[in-house]
Amino acid sequence: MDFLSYLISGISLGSIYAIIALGYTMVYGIARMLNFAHGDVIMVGAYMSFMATTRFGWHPLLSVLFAMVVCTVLGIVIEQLAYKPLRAAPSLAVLITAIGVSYFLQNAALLLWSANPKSFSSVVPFDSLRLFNGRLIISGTTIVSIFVCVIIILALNTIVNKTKIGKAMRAVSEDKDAAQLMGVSVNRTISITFAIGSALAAVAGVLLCSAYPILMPTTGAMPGIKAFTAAVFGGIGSIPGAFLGGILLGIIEIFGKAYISTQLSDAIVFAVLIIILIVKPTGLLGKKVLVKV
Amino acid sequence: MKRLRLRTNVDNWLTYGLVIVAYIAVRLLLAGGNISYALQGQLVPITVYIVMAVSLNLTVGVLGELSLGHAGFMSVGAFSGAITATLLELLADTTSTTWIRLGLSTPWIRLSLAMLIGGIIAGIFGFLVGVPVLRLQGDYLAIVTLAFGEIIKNVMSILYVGYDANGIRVSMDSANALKLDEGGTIIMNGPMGVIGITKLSSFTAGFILILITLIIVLNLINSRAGRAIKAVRDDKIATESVGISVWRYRMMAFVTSATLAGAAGALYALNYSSVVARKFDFNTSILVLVFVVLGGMGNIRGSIIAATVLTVLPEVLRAFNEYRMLTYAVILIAVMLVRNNATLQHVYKQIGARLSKSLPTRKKGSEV
Amino acid sequence: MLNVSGLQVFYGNIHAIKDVSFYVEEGEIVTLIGANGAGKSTILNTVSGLIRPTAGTIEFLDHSILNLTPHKIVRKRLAHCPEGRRLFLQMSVEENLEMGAYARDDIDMDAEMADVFSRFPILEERRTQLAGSLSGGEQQMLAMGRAMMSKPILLMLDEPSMGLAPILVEQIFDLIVELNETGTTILLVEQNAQMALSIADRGYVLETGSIVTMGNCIDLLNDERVKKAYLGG
Amino acid sequence: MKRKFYFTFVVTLALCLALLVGCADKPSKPTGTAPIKLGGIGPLTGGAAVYGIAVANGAKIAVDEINALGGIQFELNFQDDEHDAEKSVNAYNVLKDWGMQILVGTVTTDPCIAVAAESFKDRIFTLTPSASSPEVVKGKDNTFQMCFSDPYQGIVSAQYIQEKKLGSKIAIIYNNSDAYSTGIYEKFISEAETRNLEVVSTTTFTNDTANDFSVQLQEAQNAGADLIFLPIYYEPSSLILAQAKATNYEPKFFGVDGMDGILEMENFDTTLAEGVMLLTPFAADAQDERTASFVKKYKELHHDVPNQFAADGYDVVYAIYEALKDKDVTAETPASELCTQLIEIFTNDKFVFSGLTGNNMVWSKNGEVAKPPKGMFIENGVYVGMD
Repeated sequence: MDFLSYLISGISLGSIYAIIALGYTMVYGIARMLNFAHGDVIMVGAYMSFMATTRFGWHPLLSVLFAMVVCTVLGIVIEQLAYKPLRAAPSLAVLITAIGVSYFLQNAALLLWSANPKSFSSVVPFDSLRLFNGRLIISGTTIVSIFVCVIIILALNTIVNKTKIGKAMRAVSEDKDAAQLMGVSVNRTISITFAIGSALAAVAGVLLCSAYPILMPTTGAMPGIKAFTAAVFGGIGSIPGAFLGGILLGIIEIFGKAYISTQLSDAIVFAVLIIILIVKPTGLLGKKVLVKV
Repeated sequence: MKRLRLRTNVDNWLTYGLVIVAYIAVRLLLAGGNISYALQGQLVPITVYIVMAVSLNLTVGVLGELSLGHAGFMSVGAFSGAITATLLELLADTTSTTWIRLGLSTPWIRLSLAMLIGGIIAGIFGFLVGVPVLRLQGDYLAIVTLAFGEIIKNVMSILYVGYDANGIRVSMDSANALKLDEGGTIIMNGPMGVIGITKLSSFTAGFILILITLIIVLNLINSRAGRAIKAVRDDKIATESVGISVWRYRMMAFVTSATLAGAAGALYALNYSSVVARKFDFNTSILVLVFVVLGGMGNIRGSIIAATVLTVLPEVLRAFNEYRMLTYAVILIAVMLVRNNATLQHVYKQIGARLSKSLPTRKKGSEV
Repeated sequence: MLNVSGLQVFYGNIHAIKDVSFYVEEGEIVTLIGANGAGKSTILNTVSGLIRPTAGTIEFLDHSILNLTPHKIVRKRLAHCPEGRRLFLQMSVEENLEMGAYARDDIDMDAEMADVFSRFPILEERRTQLAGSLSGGEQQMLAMGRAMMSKPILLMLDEPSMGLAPILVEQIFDLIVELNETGTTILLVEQNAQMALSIADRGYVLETGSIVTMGNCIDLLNDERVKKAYLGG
Repeated sequence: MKRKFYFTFVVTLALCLALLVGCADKPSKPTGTAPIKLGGIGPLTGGAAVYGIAVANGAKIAVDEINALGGIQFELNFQDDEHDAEKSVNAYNVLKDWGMQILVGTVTTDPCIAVAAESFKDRIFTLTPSASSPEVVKGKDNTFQMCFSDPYQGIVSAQYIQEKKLGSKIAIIYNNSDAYSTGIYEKFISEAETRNLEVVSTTTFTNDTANDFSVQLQEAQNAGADLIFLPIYYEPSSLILAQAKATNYEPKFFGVDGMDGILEMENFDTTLAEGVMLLTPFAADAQDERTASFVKKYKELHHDVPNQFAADGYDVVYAIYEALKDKDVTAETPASELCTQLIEIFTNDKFVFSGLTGNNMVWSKNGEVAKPPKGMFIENGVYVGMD
């Protein structure tokens, strides 16, 4: 029974990593940039939902929508101001700018909402599911996270494969110049990707804080790095890869704690990552990088 | 070709010159008592960050691989250096051999040994990390360096090292688990790190370390090995046919980079009375990366200047009070935007072209 | 239809295109020939907006397109089939064709695709396969098909014969002529000067970024210098 | 090529240096009665900002109150150290340039160890509000603590649990990347051994894994623990309480002073903390007049309920004030002279200080404070004395 309950904790943690990782992977896949500020957009999303429910007294679901709208706008603004001017710059320059944005968001949050941690109330209205006479408990948030995660994947898959903008995204991701010659606006496509990624970040932020109800300006930082690891783990740029990577990372983290050592749980997670990448250098579901000669 | 080499030489001498002139200037100012405590306190960290930036530039700028775990090597160097220095001090107290005691009670000898050992151990780690890392490419390589950095941080913060009559004891559980004799000393105490370090570092030591770093790095870049490394950076496939030697050169650069970071780490640790694992986290790796990117990848002199300015900058911003780090973030973004703005770059180029008529230009290949 | 004058392009410090002027009239096939690295592709990339020139004017249908981004230029029905085909290898044949019509909201996708398939039946057989799995010849057909999908009034083709077997080259050139006859103006860049000059109306000869000779193709084919440099004797 | 850039860079560098050098000889001339310069250091940004900001705010309130009294005047300059030893030493040097006479700080442990080494060398009296490791004061006659030391808390906790028979099987969850938490844990475990307390499960987490505690709780539950000792801060504690509740695991929880603040977390469901016991020197809802007035002022100024760090900051300033109020000290008194005087006063048996965080505090020669811990438990969302 312990095993099952650890597995569920792992999947619960993993599904949240997965949602964050999906945002990372979307942006990476299309804009080819590591958006290290993604974790902080998550934090902003969580604060928005928090403000909406506690200060304005809104319904939790409405607060999620509000968070998504604010994060989408934030994502587009960040993209326009900080990343778009660097479209032709070396990717490292963009990486550093993203880190600057990350510092900015964290410190702005510190000034806006103070350093005092807030206790987040879960937006999930369901009770826990109790199985085997209550020996196995699956929380409502876990069920919702997994459900949301699956919905997001299906939605992203539909967008990417079936819609016109999705085709444009794939075209931009493969060959920016050729996509432009087809009439695709690269800037617009990347902006839309950021908008989607940021909306996902808002959802991830709300779910993260629903599962682990504490909210501080640094709340998004570590989950951000972990989710980035998850995205690479699954093969960065791949949507199913991000899902798989997120879930596996969560499970490894919990199992590492449970069966090896709570002291070394982070070291274990990262060691597994290294081993996976050595065996499969492009991640679990990553495509072989085409080297252009 | 001859002209090119001449330019490279002039360029390198300019770099050495900059460092030496800066050192002398600071010494003079110090002698005149014209430097604030704030800047005095920053002199050693500045030299440390310069060495960190130059050594990371070897990986990022010259090898062409993004490393997000450079602070990990600094950590290894800092702790092995701090432990070495503490042990040497204990040894100096207990040994009966006069010349050893005299030698070890000389601070600069202990400092040099600590930096040497810190560097060597970090270099060994560099090799161990390099074996898997250099098999990978691009962002995958970057994430593995990040992973190693995190592992090192995690392990260092649960490492306990003690010393008693029976020798050195190590535990990953707790200080109690070291089971030290009466009179034994805990040198490294898990998350508390190494405490009670005798401050050995000095600005001059930092200056000498910078010179050594420059000699190693600039000679490596301009050697045959360096050219091979750069060839790999610019065109992997074409040079892959050259075979195994490329791997050796790349490993050489990576290990050199780790070794220098380790020595810098030792210098850093011995500048404060305590050092903790938490310091050498992802943010520190990123900080050093920012120096490199801002100074220009492959541009050693740029790294030196960027490391200095960006180390001093947050202190200058203290006037902004609670808006300090926000301002820092805005400056960072603004500098990246201005630096990479296409129109402005065009202006730089024109000015550069005008200047280059009168001055020897930088070697083009070393810039990105 | 297309009027380029005084074009100057720099790559860093390299002066790639030096004061190039040319024009294309409606209904023509015009070819730019020259050795590797002469700047032919650079000119096409500049016209389609991928590269920004330092100086010069580019007018299409009497309007300047100099400051337009590539995706806006395509919407003016000026298509560019770039060098090396640049297909979307991770997308299917069908999706590649759909990408060709991306800029056109007003056309009947199925009809256009049927038209392409009628010209290249092999593509219809492979319509769900990834473009990356096609052979070189099939890829070139797909590239042509993709360019046709947008129903351009001016089609710029960059080295359509590169790396193809002679029999396929012939087929591609036949198609170019056919497209031209159905009303598409063609600007063709080729290394295979013989072949290009044989179907084109007029030609320009480029050498290290400058136009050295121009004229109608029959004259060029008989020009001694051209013969010596590009026609193998 | 990038010469323009270099130029900009060098100019910036020169400006920076000029600013820093400038700082050195810029005398700040205060108006009116020259106040004594108190320097303060703590994290105002970054992950530990909550502690530094609280101390700074608390100290500021004390300074304003004291200045309003009209006697000795204080001027407080509080600098950010981002919870980093290097930045902390930088902040210390900035304060030295400013002319600091007494140091209030630093707030967190390992930066304080680094700074105390400097202030010891410079002979600047240092009273830290909250850096609780014995290493902070060890071997430094000029450094004193306002808070309990970690080992003391560990020992007292074990004592309390044993004497009051709070639990028979004890589980411990502590933060092994945190000096404070590890420090308490180590003394607790050895004290528990001598007192024959049965510790059935010991698990850890780090700052990076302070989200999911399912494994730690499950292990404690499997081992049959009826009391979980939490020598950690209140943020992870709040998560542990919530997760235990969700899995219907209801042991007793025993915390230390880091647990204080949990009831004041915005939007916190206080029923989660029902029955939680903790040792803390300060409770924001204490009924005494001084605490009430402090809490009221703090709320007015900062729209938050002060935690123990704020109270520590407040007490530090008042302790310095009490020590100096009858002495002949001015803004001209050199720091080293103040240092000698203050050491003399603080180590004097006659000097007894009562503040928000305890009554009748006295300091030992090594700088540790002795004050009685208050055992509290939470009932209906408020602290109730355990005795």
